[in-house]
Amino acid sequence: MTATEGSPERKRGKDKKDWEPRIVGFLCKWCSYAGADLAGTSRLQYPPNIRIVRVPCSGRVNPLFVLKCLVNGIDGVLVSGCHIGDCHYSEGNFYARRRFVILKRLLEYLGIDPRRFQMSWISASEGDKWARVVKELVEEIKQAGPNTEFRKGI
Amino acid sequence: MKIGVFVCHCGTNIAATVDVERVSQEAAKEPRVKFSTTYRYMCSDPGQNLIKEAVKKHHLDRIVIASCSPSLHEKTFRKCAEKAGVNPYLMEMANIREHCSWVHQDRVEATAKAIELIRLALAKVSRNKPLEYLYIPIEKKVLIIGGGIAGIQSAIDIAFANYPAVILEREPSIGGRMARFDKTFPTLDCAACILTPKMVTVSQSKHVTMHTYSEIEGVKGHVGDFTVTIRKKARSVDINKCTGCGACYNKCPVRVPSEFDMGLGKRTAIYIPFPQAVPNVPVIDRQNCLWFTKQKCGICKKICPFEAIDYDMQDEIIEEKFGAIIVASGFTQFNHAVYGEYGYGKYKDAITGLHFERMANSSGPTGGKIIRPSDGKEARDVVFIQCVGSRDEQKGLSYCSRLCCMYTAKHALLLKEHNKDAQAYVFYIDIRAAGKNYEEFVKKVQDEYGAVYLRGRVSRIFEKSGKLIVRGADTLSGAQIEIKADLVVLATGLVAQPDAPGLARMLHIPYDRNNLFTEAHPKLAPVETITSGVFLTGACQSPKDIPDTVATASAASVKALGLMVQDRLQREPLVAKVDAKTCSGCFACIQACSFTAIEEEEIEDKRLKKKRLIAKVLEGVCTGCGNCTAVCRMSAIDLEGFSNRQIMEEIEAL
Amino acid sequence: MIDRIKKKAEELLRTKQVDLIIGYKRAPDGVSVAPVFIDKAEETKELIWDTYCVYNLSNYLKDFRGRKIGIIAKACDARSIIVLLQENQLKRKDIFIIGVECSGIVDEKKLLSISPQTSELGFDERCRSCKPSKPPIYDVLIVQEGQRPQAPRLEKDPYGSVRKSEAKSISEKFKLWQEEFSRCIRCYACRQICPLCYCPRCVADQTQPSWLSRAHSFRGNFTWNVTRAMHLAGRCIDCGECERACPVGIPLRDINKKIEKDVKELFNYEAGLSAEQKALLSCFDKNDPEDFIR
Amino acid sequence: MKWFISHDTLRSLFQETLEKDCGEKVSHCYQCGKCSAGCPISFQMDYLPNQIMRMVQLGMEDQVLSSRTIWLCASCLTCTVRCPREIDIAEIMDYLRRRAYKKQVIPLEETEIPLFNKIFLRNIELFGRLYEMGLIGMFNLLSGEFFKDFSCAPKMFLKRKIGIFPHRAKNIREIRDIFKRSGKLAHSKKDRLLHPKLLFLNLFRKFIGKIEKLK
Amino acid sequence: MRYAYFPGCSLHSTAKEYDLSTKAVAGTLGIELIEIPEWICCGATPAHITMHLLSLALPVKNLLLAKKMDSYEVATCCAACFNRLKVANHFMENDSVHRDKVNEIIGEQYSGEVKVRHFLDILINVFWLKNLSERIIKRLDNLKVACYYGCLLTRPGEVTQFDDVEEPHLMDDLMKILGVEPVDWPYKTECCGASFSLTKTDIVLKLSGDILQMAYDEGAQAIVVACPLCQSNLDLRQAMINKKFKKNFDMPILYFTQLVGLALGIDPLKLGLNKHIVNPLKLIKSVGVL
Repeated sequence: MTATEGSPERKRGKDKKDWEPRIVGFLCKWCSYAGADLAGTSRLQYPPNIRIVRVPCSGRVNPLFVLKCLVNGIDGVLVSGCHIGDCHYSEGNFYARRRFVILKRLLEYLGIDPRRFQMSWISASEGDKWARVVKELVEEIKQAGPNTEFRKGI
Repeated sequence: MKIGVFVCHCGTNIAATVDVERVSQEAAKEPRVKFSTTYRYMCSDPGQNLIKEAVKKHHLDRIVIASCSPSLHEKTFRKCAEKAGVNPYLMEMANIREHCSWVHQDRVEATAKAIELIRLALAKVSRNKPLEYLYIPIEKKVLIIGGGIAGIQSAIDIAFANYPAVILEREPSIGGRMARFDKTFPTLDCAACILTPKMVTVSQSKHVTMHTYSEIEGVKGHVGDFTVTIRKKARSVDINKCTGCGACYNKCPVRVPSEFDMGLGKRTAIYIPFPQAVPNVPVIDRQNCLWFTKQKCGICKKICPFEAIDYDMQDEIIEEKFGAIIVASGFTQFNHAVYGEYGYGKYKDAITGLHFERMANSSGPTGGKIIRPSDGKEARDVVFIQCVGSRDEQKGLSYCSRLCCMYTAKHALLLKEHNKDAQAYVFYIDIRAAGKNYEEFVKKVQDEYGAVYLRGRVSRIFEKSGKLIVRGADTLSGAQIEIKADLVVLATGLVAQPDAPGLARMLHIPYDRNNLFTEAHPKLAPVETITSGVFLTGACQSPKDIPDTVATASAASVKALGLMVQDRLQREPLVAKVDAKTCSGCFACIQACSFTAIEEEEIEDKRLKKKRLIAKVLEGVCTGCGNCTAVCRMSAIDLEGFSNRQIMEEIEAL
Repeated sequence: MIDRIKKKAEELLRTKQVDLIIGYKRAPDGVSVAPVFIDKAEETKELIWDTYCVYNLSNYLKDFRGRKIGIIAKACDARSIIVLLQENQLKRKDIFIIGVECSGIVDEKKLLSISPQTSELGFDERCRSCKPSKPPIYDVLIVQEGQRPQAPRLEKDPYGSVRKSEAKSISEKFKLWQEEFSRCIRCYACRQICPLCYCPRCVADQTQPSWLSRAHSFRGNFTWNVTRAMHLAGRCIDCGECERACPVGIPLRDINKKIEKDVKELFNYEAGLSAEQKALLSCFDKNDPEDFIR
Repeated sequence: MKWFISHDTLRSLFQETLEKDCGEKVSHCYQCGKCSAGCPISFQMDYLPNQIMRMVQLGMEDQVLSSRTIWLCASCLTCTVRCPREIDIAEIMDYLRRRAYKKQVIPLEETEIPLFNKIFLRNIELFGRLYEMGLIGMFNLLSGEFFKDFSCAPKMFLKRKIGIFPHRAKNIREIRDIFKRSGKLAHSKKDRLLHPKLLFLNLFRKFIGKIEKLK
Repeated sequence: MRYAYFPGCSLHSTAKEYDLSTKAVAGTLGIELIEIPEWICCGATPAHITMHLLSLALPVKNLLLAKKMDSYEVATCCAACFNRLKVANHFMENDSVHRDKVNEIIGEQYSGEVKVRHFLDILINVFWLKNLSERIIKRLDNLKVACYYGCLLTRPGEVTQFDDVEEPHLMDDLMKILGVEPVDWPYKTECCGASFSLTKTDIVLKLSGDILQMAYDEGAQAIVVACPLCQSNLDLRQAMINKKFKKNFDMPILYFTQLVGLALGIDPLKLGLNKHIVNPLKLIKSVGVL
């Protein structure tokens, strides 16, 4: 599989009617991933639209990952880490916070719907917050509509 | 590449919502998948055996296990892979339980999602690299920072296991705060009687080295191999020659307030802080010594029979290697001078608990008499105010200092024992006496020693006609109270040492907003820190009484000894790695590394045919957070196990 | 002014304080300017200095690493030298900075219509939002003598145009940039000319993993331009070389300015003012904004 | 037993409403009693300030609003500056008084203070600046203590400390507008300024007092 | 040095001598105090007890009047007015919800731009003590006073930003410069019962009596105040206190401005020293100023 193979058309619903948003979450393994685990253990229900990429820390997430997701036609990207002060590596989320506020504003400046890239702090004990954030995210992305901006190479 | 996919039913936990058979069939259709199957409990022995046999039979070289969260069973399946002859890092898990079957109800949706999750894991595993465990040699020596009861207990425990321990203490003697106490609650045994034997044990142990009157200057390295720079301050007395005969301080003409006695007594310029000091070697206080201030006197040098006095002694900087570090740096008292309503600390007869301890001590500056420092008269009406600085967000600390209730009760008791006519009034908010025999102790003080307990915080203290007027309230009766007191004892809270943040930064351990060091986990790892090889004990982590301090000291020692007994340390190889060819040497990574795990390295650039600097990861120090990889513009630094290729492959598979 | 520059350059070479001088010379067309590399004292005669000296010469410094270089630097160029020092790409002792006081340079594209002497319209757009005329770092400063040329009128708000664009709707913004980026031919001139793009292997050229598609599709072009901008966050000193070099005229400075504005407003951080300051993304403040985080 | 607190009281939204309206966190109070210990007026109060905080926490709106304490608070801020939980207790007392006005629950014993406040404000609404003679006269008249402080009066006149005539503000119209609009924004009706119920209560109490004295 | 002067209602009636002495001192020192034209009452305690918005609107109205004058700083002497003006300013500066509402009431835009200072603060921190000491003609040696700040001058600290909350010392510093010996006493910020003067006279008598007693016990010959309400409670009610508690206090209650005026050599009558109920002239004579 190379870059070109992963074209956005591949797994997209043909019709806008049965379109379901595809969302990627980059979750730090100490807090947010564990929070999502807790949502599971607590049997909290949320829509199945999110796929999780497990990373050691929100500080690990390279802005290029987010960019790649968006140009590949992913409808929404979430980066989630520990709350400030809770980072397992003590400071990783501070760096992420700074990095992604710049990216978020730049993307908006270039005409990418701000709903498509979001961030959250979810701790290992916030299973309910995880379920809520996914629900809200899916709802918001549904309103934003499918990410077709990059579909055709103009 | 031959990948095997193993889908777990987890009883009905997964199978009830996810059609595991279909998942397995779909997985088998993916490229590179050579084998796919399901089993009821993949983590069970038969389940693991199934994996091993499949690996053997189908010559699998990579494994994907679709089951529960990796937080739960990643280690299990890594080991299983290893036993099956596959590199443990060529195994990836798809979390189809916590992230799928448990959070969805629609069988079709959940099954489809499970298939995708496996596809994601397949994408990642296809880019995994076989990794080898890292091994770090261990320096068999433990550094203990702080020579109070916590440090002393740690040293004794480590020496008992025949490993060398080094105590670093900035005061001239070990003993710490406990050496100043009179009696200890709730048993009332005298602090000196139980502490001195321990101090002697330490001083006589062949395994313990003491650097007293010394400060820590810097820490480099990582678990197993810390290099610590220590400043041994000039004591002006040769520790090897001195026998502790005391001739020098008996003849010294200078008198200054004694720090050990909280300024209630006097000491000489060449002094030992207290009679039981260990080492029993005096130190010259150069700020006050006539020789150093006026180049006069010199009596101590003349009189010393062993020629131990050395006015020219300089600070000495030494470097030592350690395998582990125990932080026992203790606490200090809250400074009540911020309380304007209590007189900004200017009333002589409003003292702190530690002052009271020194006064109550029969070998202390007042010979065990509880007096008013202002006029030396015996105190009859003594008001104790609890929570000074504690539980006060406006002027002090948000937390409860935990011991003040108990030591105040003890003081109320001691007061009565020292002076039958005296009366104790204790202003409290809540009595927190959760400890073995603590509640009984407080009740005893109230019932048998007649201490009057008043529930309310004091609003104001002021001086009038030589007495201190204390205005408080008893909220239980709804009354305002005014007491004309001879003496007020403020139960000041426990706070972190003022230089705690500096020490924390040196050791790369986090600290909270109160400057208390943060443990790795508040419940399950209370003496560990996130920096491996650095352990916490005593009040530097949170306010603790003596039993708790001793318990954490022994706990920290066991953790340190756990490292000492190993030949070498196995670590997960999930650390950052630099590609020399791609690195430009901008060192954005060094700046962004919270653990100083990256350093500069000079290499010979073959293409440019000259030497240049690039980044190098210290594998022993790297914690694998991956922050460096995201700040590297050229992606020259990558994280094993969560590499750029792995993550990008996952994104492409979505 | 030029005489003093020449004299200093000559002296530096003659006394062997530097091995090489990087400066400007008149291009064969007799009007525009070209960079020149001089290692003989007598050749310093060639040097010139006027408002046509648009190039940021610090781009060449990395090619001469390890040698002692004298360089002629305007305020903006000097700031890129600071960033290079900050990022350990240069050693301070290896370079001798001949700072020149500058009151704006011309925009080559406007040159054809209006002469800079007659109207400020000839000045480069970016000079209108540049405050310092003096470089923040130099070893010797050559000041302007006598009648100074009319400095370009300063914009009150250096980010006025950014603010204007920000106010547009999402779809307007997308359409605008879609058109701009679709012209990109991925020639990477912006990268080659940028003094701060010195990576031995650019992510755009890496294949394992393949960070961005090399085809000049909109997807690839978008990724490249965002990547380039993000990699300049907190580093770009607005020398404008990228936009000048772009053969298809994408307003790259506008993107750089947007980030520069955000960085200044959010973190009070400005690039290229001190070699001691930490890289923007390699440090943080406990009070960084996080109202965008759930 | 003084009170019986029911489940309904505990579930009432008194504390929430108070915290929302005046922005002070009563829930922060941990009952240390420092406010009561320092309060200069507590010797006259029926409940100590800390008890009022507790009663708010428990939702005892009726008891709090009809307490004398809230009227006796002199707004000296001693409690506020010393509260370890950073609660502005004086502001809460203000709020409670305003709420009591709105609900017209004023304890029988403490009618003078609200009466005085109303007369004071009315006085300013009329003249722009305080007209002491008017204030004292009106207050004595309406509170039923006609000759209060008469002993001071001659001295005051002699020293020319009290003027006989009020100040006449030129911008009186603006001032009245301010009063009108403040009242409108605070949703309090203007006629409440001198509520007949208040007057009646006060005079009634004075009357009872006189009778008891005669006995 | 030019200020918009907000005297407040008391200074125009019960505390005339405070107004007189302030103007006399300011005049002598060259501090220009221009009375805000058509100022209105700040609303005092009754306003904030009754209607929160009104209690902000009234001071804001005055601040707006001051803003329209040239000078941007307001000087006031009454501690209660000072407190209300400061509180209103604090709200207008930091609380957008209240700011909008109050601006709606006033019909103008204001956001806390006018600075408010107490005359004591101006004398000490703007004019500087050192400059003052050079202007002193008669030192008031042999006088021992208790400096009484009252409750509203310093509280709450973050709003008034004036001196220490628990142990203020500015007035004491000022007294020392004049040669007066301030006693170190604990009741500097104790409450005198101020707003209850008419309504709860019993409370006022008790609180003010305690203050007089404490000052007397600590050896003060007079109490120096910076608040007209404190003055009237301690001065006007002194006879009643004596009667009720069977005391015979004869404690003059002076404004700090009066003592400063005396030291500057201003005629005692111009300072309104004849206007007190408890006659201070005897004491003043005894220290040799008259």
